Formats: sequence, C-alpha cells, structure tokens
Amino acid sequence: MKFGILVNEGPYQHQASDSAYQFTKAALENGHEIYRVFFYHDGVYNASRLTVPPQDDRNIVTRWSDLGKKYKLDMVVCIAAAQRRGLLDENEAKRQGKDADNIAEGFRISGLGQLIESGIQSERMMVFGD
Amino acid sequence: MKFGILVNEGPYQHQASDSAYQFTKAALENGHEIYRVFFYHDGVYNASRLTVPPQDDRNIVTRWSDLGKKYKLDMVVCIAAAQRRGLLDENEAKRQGKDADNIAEGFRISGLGQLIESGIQSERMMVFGD
Amino acid sequence: MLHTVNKSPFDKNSLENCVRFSRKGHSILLFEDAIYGALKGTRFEALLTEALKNTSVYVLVPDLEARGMRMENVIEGVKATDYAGFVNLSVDNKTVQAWL
Amino acid sequence: MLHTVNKSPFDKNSLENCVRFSRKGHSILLFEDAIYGALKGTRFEALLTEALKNTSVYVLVPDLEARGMRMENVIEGVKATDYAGFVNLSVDNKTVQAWL
Amino acid sequence: MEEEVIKKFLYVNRKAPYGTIYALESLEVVLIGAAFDQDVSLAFIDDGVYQLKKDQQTSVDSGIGVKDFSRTYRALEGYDVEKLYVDRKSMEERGLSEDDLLVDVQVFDEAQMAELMEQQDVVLSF
Amino acid sequence: MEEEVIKKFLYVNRKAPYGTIYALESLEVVLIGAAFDQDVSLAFIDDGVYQLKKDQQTSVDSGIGVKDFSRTYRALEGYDVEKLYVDRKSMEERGLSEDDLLVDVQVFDEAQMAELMEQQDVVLSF
Repeated sequence: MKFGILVNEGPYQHQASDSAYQFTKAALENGHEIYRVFFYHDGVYNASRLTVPPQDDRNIVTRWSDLGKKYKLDMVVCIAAAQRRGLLDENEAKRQGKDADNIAEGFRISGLGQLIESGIQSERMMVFGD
Repeated sequence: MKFGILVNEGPYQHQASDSAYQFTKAALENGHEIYRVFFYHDGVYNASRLTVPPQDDRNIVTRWSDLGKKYKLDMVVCIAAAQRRGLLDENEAKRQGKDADNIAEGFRISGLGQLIESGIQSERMMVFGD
Repeated sequence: MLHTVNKSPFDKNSLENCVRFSRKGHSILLFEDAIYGALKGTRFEALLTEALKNTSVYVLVPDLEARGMRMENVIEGVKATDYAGFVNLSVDNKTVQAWL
Repeated sequence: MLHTVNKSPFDKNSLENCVRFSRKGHSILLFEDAIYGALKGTRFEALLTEALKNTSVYVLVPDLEARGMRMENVIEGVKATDYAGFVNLSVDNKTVQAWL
Repeated sequence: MEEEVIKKFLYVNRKAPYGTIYALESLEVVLIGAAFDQDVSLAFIDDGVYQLKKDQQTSVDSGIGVKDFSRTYRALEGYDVEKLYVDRKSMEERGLSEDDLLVDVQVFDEAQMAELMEQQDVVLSF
Repeated sequence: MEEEVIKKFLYVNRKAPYGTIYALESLEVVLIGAAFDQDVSLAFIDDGVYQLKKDQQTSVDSGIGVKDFSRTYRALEGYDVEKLYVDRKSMEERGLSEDDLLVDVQVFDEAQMAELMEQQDVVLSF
C-alpha cells in the first residue's frame, strides 16, 4: 500500500518526528511504499544538517537521511514554512540573499502543492504532530 | 527592577516568543532593566539569521536583534539545546566540523549556567513557553 | 504571587491547576489563548468565578482583542491590563510562576 | 476508520474528543503520551471503558514500556500493538484521522 | 503530475488562532489545495471554532504584533471552498452562536460530523 | 561571576517524559544548576509525576528509539538535589503511589505545595 507521511513538529522537542520515523521505517520493512514524506510547520527543522545531538542520543536528521537513501524516499520540506523558520537550500539562500544554507542530504524544498499531491496519490495519509 | 527572561519556544509556531518580546520591550520602555534573555528548548531557533518571513508578517529574529542593539541586551542561546537543533555560531561550526553557521546578530551561544546566573542576579524571572 | 497562564482551558489543564494552587491575595494573569478562560458564557465560567473570590484575575487586552473579544465579553471582576500592566504586575509580586 | 491519539488525556482533550466522534466498529490507537489513557486506575478509566463498548482500542507497546508501564497495567480489552501493527491498522482502515 | 482523481479532503481545525501558528498554516494548505480541484471540507472542532470569531483585531504594528489573518476565511468562497462545518457542542460550550462567526457555516451535531469524517479519503489535522 | 547570594529555586515539572523534551531538558538545567549552591526544590505536578515512574524502558536502538533518562533522577542525590515534592492529587488520580516512583519524594497536599511555591525566589516551569 502507498502511504503519504506528514510531519508537523521539529526534532527532539516533540516525539512526533520520532513516531513518524518509526512508522515510516516499519511500513517500508513490511513491503509498503512511501509516496512522500512531507515536512510542515516546525517539521522543517528535521532537515537541518547543522544539528549536533549528544553522542548517546539518536541523530534524528541523519536517521531520516539514511532511511531516505536506503529506500529512495521523496522527502519534501515546505518552502513557506521553511522560509519563516530559517531552513534553506543553496538555491533558496542565493535567491534570498542569505550567506549560508543548512539543508541536509536527501531532503528537497518545494511547495505545499506537494502535500496535496501526496494526499491524492497516496492510499493513506498519516499525520504526526503535537 | 531587574528582569531575567526565559524563552522556551521557537518563532512563529507558538506565541511564546512574541509575548516574551512584547514583555521585554514594555519593561525596557518603562525604565526597567533586563539582565539577560535566555533562549532554551526550541527557543534557540529565535536566533537564526536565515529566516525569511513573508513581507506582510513580523520578522521575529530581527525584532529581537534590533531590540538587543537598542538596549544592549545580553541575548544568550543555550549551547546544548542549540547543538541538538542546529543553531551554531562560527566557533561552534568549526569545532563541530560543520560547513555553515546560522546565528543572527546580537545573540551569543553559552551554557545553561547563564540561565541559573540570570535567576540569581535578576529580581524577577519570567518564563514564556508552550 | 503572580501566576501566568497562556493556554485555553478547553485545550489544556493549566488554568485549572493554577487555580488549584493559588491562594488568597494572589494574582492570576490570563494571556495568549488563556484569555478564553476569562469569557462569560463558557463552560469554564464557574471555575473563574470561583477563582475571583480569593484572587485578582487580569486579562491581557491585546490578546483578547486579537481573538475577536472585548472587555464586555469578560466576566465581571476580571481586570483589563496591557503589556506595561503585565510588567507592573511582575514588579508588584515577589514571585512569578508560569503555568505552561 | 482509524483514530490516532498521541496526547495524555490529563493534559489535553484529544482523547475525549476522539471518543466523542468515533462510531461503532472504529479503531482507536493510543501512542506517545496517549498511552496514559489506556491505564487502569486513572481518572480516565471510565472514558476508555465506555469507548471499548463500541470501538477497538490499541496501545503502542514501545510507548507504554518507555513510560514505565506494561500490558498488565492496561485496561482489559485494550489490545497491544507495535509499529508494524500500527502500519497494519492503517492499511485495514480506509480513513485515518489524527487527533492532534 | 496529478491524474484525474477527485478525492475527499477534510481539514480538521481544533486549535485557537494566534496562540499557535496551526490555524494560519492550515489555511495556507487549504488555499494552495484549492487549485487541485478536490472535494474539500473544513471542520472546526474544539478551540478551532475560535478561528472563525468575528472582530479579530491585531496587526504587525499593534495589539499582539501579529497579523490578523481572519479575513482569509471570508475569501475561501472565492476559491470554491464552501463546505465549512462547525461542531455544535464546541460552539455552545464556548457560549458562541452562528452570529458570532465571520463566515457562513453549517452546524453539525456529533453524528453528522462523525459521518462526514467517515466519508473522507484524506484527513489533514492541524 | 556570582555573588554570595543563595536563592530559592523551584523547578516545576508538569509534563510527561518522552512525548516532549521538557522533562529531559529541565533535568539538564537542574544538573548544571546544582553547581551554583542555591536552595533547589523540584515539584512534580500533573503529568510531571509520570517522569518519576519506575521501570521506564527504551533506548536509542530499541523501543521508541529514544534514550531512557530516568536513572538521572536517581543521580540527583549525588548533586545534593534532595527536595523532591509530588502533588498528592496528581499522583492519586493517575492511580500511582509512592511505591511506583523511582526516587524518594515528599508527597504534598495543595496547601503545602502552594506554600512551597510562595517561598520561592525563582520558579522555572518546563
């Protein structure tokens, strides 16, 4: 079955991102397909490559990146939510005149239409939030 | 009177940062002193210089930066909370082997001891969170 | 002592617990979504009326107006304040506790 | 239809409202802090016992165990599940609604 | 990219405006989603009902320093988003009536709301 | 930097562990704060009582994939943080007793807890 995943909260502060990850991983390991993981609201912070969690803690960002790589996941960060919160890729940084970008490997920035499309194309839409 | 301010949530997602700003501004305009504004938990995101809010919205980060400049505020971002969430200054970026930093003007990164010290040195401690 | 509450009583239990631990002569400030707790005609009117017997309750008007309410919608006895008034309340009370 | 709840019933009103809108034959999954709603002996035991009359209620065991609880602490009739079981519940129900 | 699929989308709004950003960013999804010609409904439950309260008053330079976005609900009609449902109990326990709301809505009891939810293909909660 | 001031610090914990990070990051403040030789108390109210539940079991590689930090409460004594107060009503309406908790605490009724709060110089809420 084809799932769409929506992540509404950032890493660490709320368990939402952890739960979304565990669900996505379990779905993939059980032979299901993930159409897209969409990061909205504070969820965009899950895509920051600048995080340095303590050594004895999980690394939420690289965990997503690794899962994305292994299963060729489409992991999309909402552009409007990302701009508000300071999550940029190289293109966006240039366009906005910012001197740095911070998006991690495996994520891409795109519009809210990608969430709607995920709702249309997926057989189930799962929402993880606060 | 001397106030300490603690901000526990990031910009936009919760009103906590807005309320903390309005309180701080009102205190300063009424002749009070702010010993320190301490950003903890997701509050560290208030210090990201990469945010690009919509033109018709408030710019929470530059609002803090401007207030800090005008009143020479000590605005401290908790290092442990910041590392977890990807908020770095130039030194931290180097130390952690990261290729970019994202802290905005007027903020500095330091330890949790600065929060305790603010509690000791301030006459009132105000907490803004979720 | 000043208690601050920023959550809607419908959504979270902060106001209820704040009232439970506030004592005679304390002040309670309702701001952000907690202004809904100050309104007439809601399920929580009785809780606040009870609180008013022992404590002074304040509502932050900018938060009230943002949410489409005015002082005329507020339970009698609740006092209006603004950010400067919030600062003054914090000055006047030795301890401030935020019910997050 | 599958309802998912992730908040403690003591802290937020999500479980209460989820139960209010769930109908005969629906499933409810309690995970994250919502596992507290599945426990015996709490103030919310009656709410969940009521829900069990019409709906199937599941609790995510990893969240239960993280919080120091075990299936023996859970109200009779609530079923244990894990992340794979959560996936299966989502497959088995045409619509999934998260009560955030 | 999209195929010719028409799905039933329900946006469930259960949070008050301003205290958090969910109401505003949910509205942004609805507006973008309107371009996709799906069958869209909005449900307002719990504090979500407060999103529709008339007379909201704030701006970047006054009040709480946050933009008043409530007029956007009035614009929904222009995007063919016309199915707005309010939970009766949520409205009543807040002492509100339809006259207090800034747009026309249908007031649903629990059975009607539950049925609406059951008919959906995609439920987005904010 | 600090002067020779001893203030009464109260940490108010009202949130469950794991669902959010507040419990863990509050504990980090307490540990750092212990070095400052202040008069520290911890209050556990509402779901904060659950932070002290025995038998928590999870790790980065199992369970919910989050580290179990509950043993840190046991280490508090070594930092001379010994005044832990639990609200009786919060404990009882959760069906918990002192035997369920992983550290020794004092159980306070409302009057005692209110008095504790009133005596404080600094109240940090998480």
